[in-house]
This record gives sequence, structure tokens and C-alpha cells, in this order.
Amino acid sequence: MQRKLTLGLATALVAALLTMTSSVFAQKSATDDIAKYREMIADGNPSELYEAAGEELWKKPAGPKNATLEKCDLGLGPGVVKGAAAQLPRYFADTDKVQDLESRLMTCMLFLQGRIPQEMIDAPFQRGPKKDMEAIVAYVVTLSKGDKIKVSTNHPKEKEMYDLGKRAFFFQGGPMDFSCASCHAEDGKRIRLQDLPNITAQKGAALGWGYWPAYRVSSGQFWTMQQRLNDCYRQQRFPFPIYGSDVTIALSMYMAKTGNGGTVETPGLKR
Amino acid sequence: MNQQRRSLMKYSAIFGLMASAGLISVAQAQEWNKAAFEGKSLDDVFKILGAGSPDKSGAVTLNAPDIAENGAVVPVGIITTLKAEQMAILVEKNPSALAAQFFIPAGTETFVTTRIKMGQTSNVYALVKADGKWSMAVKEIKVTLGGCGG
Amino acid sequence: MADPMRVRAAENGGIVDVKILMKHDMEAGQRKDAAGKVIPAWFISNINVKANGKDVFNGQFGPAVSKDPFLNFKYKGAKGDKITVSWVDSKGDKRTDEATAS
Amino acid sequence: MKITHIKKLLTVTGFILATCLMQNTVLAQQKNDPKFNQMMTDSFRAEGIAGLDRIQQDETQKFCSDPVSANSKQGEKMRDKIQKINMAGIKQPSNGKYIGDWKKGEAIAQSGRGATWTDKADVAVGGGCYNCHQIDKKEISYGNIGPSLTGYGKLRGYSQEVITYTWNRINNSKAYNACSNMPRFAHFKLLNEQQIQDVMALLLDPASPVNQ
Repeated sequence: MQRKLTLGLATALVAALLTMTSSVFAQKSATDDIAKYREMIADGNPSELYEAAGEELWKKPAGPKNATLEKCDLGLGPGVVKGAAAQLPRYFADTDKVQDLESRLMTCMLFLQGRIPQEMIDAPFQRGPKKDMEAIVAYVVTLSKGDKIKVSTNHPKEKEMYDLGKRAFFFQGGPMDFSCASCHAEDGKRIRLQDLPNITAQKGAALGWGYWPAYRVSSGQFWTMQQRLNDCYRQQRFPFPIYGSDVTIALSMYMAKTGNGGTVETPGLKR
Repeated sequence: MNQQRRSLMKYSAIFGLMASAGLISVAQAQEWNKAAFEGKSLDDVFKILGAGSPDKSGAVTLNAPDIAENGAVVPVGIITTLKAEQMAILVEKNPSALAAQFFIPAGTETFVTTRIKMGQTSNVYALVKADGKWSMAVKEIKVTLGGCGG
Repeated sequence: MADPMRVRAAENGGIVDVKILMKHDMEAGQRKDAAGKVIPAWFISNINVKANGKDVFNGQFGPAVSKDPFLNFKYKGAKGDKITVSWVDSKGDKRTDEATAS
Repeated sequence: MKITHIKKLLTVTGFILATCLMQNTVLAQQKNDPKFNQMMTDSFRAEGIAGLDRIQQDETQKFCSDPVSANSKQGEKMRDKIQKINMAGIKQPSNGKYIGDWKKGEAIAQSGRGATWTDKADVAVGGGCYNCHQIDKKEISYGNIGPSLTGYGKLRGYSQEVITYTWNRINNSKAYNACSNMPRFAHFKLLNEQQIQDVMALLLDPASPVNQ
């Protein structure tokens, strides 16, 4: 009897609160509340779990050559991981290519461990060899956390990649006419309650580039930049961008270069 | 012989006692409150926990956001000035209301934070048992649809 | 074998703040796989934390606790406390990790 | 006699010149870059319902992929042309009915699903309206890429003019704004006639919560 009363009272109170909030609720407060939510989950980023696994994989002999990745050259010399991700993508003389973190890691796996890149390219995200890649990426990017984004376009191939990336950013296609620019070329825009960084400007590009790779709470997965871009294209209703393909590296180059000077906050924690 | 047997029995009794003392967590692991976690409604869980109809108390705070950007991860915390020995988090509109419960030994602060899943916007309850009496705090957390939705 | 946890414990003013991240899918038993079959529930059910061998925290989770569970609590303790975190899940899998309060 | 000939000649020359100039500006918008084309061809593969034809741009997409040029003074004529092409493809409802069921319309507006490579061909495509628009003000999770549509009918009235404009706009927004961010729902068969009627009702049924 008493319980019913208390519960009834509680329900009435909640109902009253509900009507109040729904009529008063301004968008401003909704976005403020989202900010509070993000703040509350910021401490305790599950990316740490992947990062620990990645460090182990980095130091563990693997592949036909039974070698570790410890001599991998990510651009700052063999074995230098600290700060390397903050300067990627970049041109590598040994492959004569501009590479992002993941395409470069595939090169290291091939050169050092004898692992065939195609196996990595064909694997689905979050499974098999990609699962290892994701952990390794978490480890590598954590060692650039707090650094400044510092990507060069001095080499002609880097400049060319940047130009291609800029063009790809505005390239419309698919049954919804979307390009990256449809959502990411203006300040102050949102999809639903999610802020959309304006990637054509330094501040927005730094926000976009600087917080990925990240742990996504909606999927409970750690996503590399390749997976992030892959899902962007999926939502754009495009065909499937091949893992490590030039369009993904070109877009990365465009974003990273535009965001130069911003802070690397990886691994991030995202919706 | 008899003497020996008696001392052996005594020994094993002590050993058993020691083992059970050492394996307290294992014992508790087996005590997972199946009935409470399988209870569907708030009332079901209140009944199984022996909470009756807990009173709202200003001494219990449910620390949670007003809006969750995603229902898969909703941060919730309980903090209380009461001498809590047990605490629980319940979500009214989840398929099973009880999300988690905690046991607070003496010397541990009456504070806990974790993250829960919510299928939809719902009232969330923080229950605290202190001196054998249950109190609670309630808060509505809105779960929003986010992203492109594809 | 289950993946390792991340355990952080920081002492401040006689209170040790313990933060734990566990690697676990916390499958709620509500999702369906690609073939339309329900993925059975599989989740951490019990968690026990000891400091220098003495219980400082016990928790019971249901399947509504988020994937890769996070837990934060505080107890009266000191720098150097040896913290042992153990969990067991609904299939009986176990994991124990240790950390030292700093 | 001679003068008229010259006049004619001049007019023709002028016309040719103008056409050339126009074409030049159109061409100048974005040079065809074989390297870029090659990159796009090499970088994508077909997956599920998302075939490689999806990166074969139509005239509208090609034009709008260079916003600097598309928004320039020189781009104006081309914008008109693109709008005319898109307008020409719009069909009025076959049964003469513009307003369907606003409740169904709300569900369509809420859903952002469909047409990705993880969707089956028979998955109903959502309108995704709330992604970009405020509509029913009770829904607090809305985007702002497009304008707010709260009170749509109440503010604009329910005249046939408003109804036809709204119908056209949902069917093919590019008929009014060549490079609108809004998908061409009828042109690409994202929504069928009935679904568009339902979304229309959400905006223009006086009983819809949008107009309360």
C-alpha cells in the first residue's frame, strides 16, 4: 500500500518533470548536457585495453620471419614510435609512396615479418589480422598523445597527395549526392546532436584528425582512422574504399595538413 | 590413533576455515543474485532485494548525465552520506531492471561509479542499504538517437 | 584466456581512488547475429577487489553493464597497497590482475 | 543587304563566342584530372548493393563537386541549367494526393537507414530528416544542416502553392538550389510516392505535431 503510494508519487513527480523539461528544453541545454556526458565518460577510456595489447604485439615475434615490429620505421627512424603518428601521413623513400599509419604498418609487417599485406587488406575490421592491427595502432597513436599535428607537404608526392585529398573531400557521388563536404565544410553544424567539425578549416580539421583513432561507445570498438573513413564512405552511400587505398591516404593527408598545429588527442573517446 | 584422528579432524576443520576465509570472493562469486538480476520490474527487484518500498532520500545522490549521447554507455554513480553496506543501480525500462549491485565493506567510501546500457529514455534508481534500511534517489536519463542512423 | 584489465590506484589524503577497466563483451543476450540467431548472454557477474589481501569492494554485474566495464570506488588506504582485482563471468571464465597504489 | 548579312554573321559569331566562353567557364570549373580519376577507380570496390556506378557522377554531382566554381558568378548560368534539369524530372503525385499519414512520415523522418553496403536492397530507406532538420519540437536530437521545419504548415499556410513547392522540394531539392545538401529523394528512388506523401503530412497536415 505504502509502496504503491510512494511509487505513484514518484511517477507523478517524474511526469511533472517530464512535461516541464520537454517544453522548456532548449537545444542549447541539450548540447550542454551532451558535453557533460562526454566529460563523465572521458576518464576511463577503454582504448587503454587495446593499447596494452598492442604494445605486446609490437614486441612479439610474428609472421614467416618470426620477427617483431620493434625496428619498424614510421618516419622518425627504425624503432622510433614516440611522436611518429603525429607526423603521418608522409612520404617514404623505401616504398616511394605517401603512407598513413596503417599502410606503413603493413609495409613494416611485410619487410620485417614477411606478412602479406593482402591478407590484412582483405580481413574484416575487428577480426583476424585487423584485430592485431587495431591494437598496434592504439599503441602507436598513444605515444603521440599531446604532440602537435605536424604533417609536411614539402615532398612533391606529399603535395600531390594533399591536392588529390582536397579534391576527394568535395567529390559527390552515390544516391544521396554526398561528399565529405556535405557535412564537414561549415562551422557550427550538427547531425542530430553530434557536432560536425569543419574540416576545411584548421580548427575543425585538428578536432577531426586529432581525436581519431578512438574508442567508440556506440559500437564498443576501437576504430582506426581507416575504419573511421570506411564508415564515413558507407554512410555517404559510396562503394567500399579499399583498406589503405590512395583515396583514404589522400583524405588523411588533406585532413592532417589542414589540422597542422592542433594537438593529437589520440586515442579519443567518441560516441 | 584416536588422538591422532581427532587432531587430524581438528586440523582439517581449521584448514577448511582458513580456506573459506581465503576464498571469500569465490564464495561470493557463487552468490550472484540470480533472482534479483532476472527480476523484470522495479517492484520485482525491490521485493527480491528485500528493499520493500525505499524512501527517497536527500542523502543519496545519483550522479548521471541528463542526456546520454549513446545508450550503450551511460555513466552512473552513487554517492551517499549514509553508512551504506549495499548499493544498487536499477533502470526502470530495461528488460531486467537491476543493472548492478555493490557491497561496501567498512573502510570503503560510500561511492561508486560504473557504466550501464539503457535501451531507451528511462528513470534510473540508485538504491542504498544502510543500517538495514533502504533509501533511494531517482533521475530520468534521456537516451538520444545520434549520428547518421545508418 | 581473458584479456588483462587496466587497474589504476592513486592515494590522496589517506584515500585510495581505484579505477578499473575490464575487457569483456558483456553480451546482453538481446542481440542477433548475421544469421538472425540470438547471441547468448555472456557477462562478468562478480568482481572482487582486495587491498593487501583484505576485501575492499565486491560487486555483482548484470548484462546491462556496458561492454568493457568501468568501475571506480575509493577506500581508506595507503601508498604501496597491493590491490588485487578478480572477476568471474557467467561462463565461469576468470581473470585476476594486480596493481600497487601510488 | 550586305549590312544585314554582316549583322547576321556578327550575331552568329557572337553566339558562337558566347557559347565558347560559357563552355570555357564550365570547363574551367574543374580540370579533368586523369590522376584523380585513376585514384578513384583504384580505391573503391563494389560491396553489397553499393556498386562502382555510385562514383560515376551525373552532371549535378560533377558541377557541385567544385563548390568554389559552382558558387561563383560564372557558375550562375550552369546553376540555372542544373536546376532546370532537376525540375524537369519531378512528377506530381499520380493519384493527385499530396498529404498522407503524418505518423508514418514521422517514422520516415526519424530513420537514417538504408542504401549502404551493409543494407539489403529491400531495406526501406529512411528520410533521415532529423539528421539535418528540427521538425517535431518534442524530438530534441536534431541536426542543423538544413533549416528548422518546426511549425512548417502553421507558418506558411496550407495553400496549393505551398503544397506543390514542398512536394517538389522533397522530390528533388536541386530543382531550387543546384547544390543543395539535401538528397534527391524521388530522383534516386530513395522514397516512393507514398512515403513522400507521408513526409508531406508530417509538415503540412494541420493535425501533425509539427503544426501544434
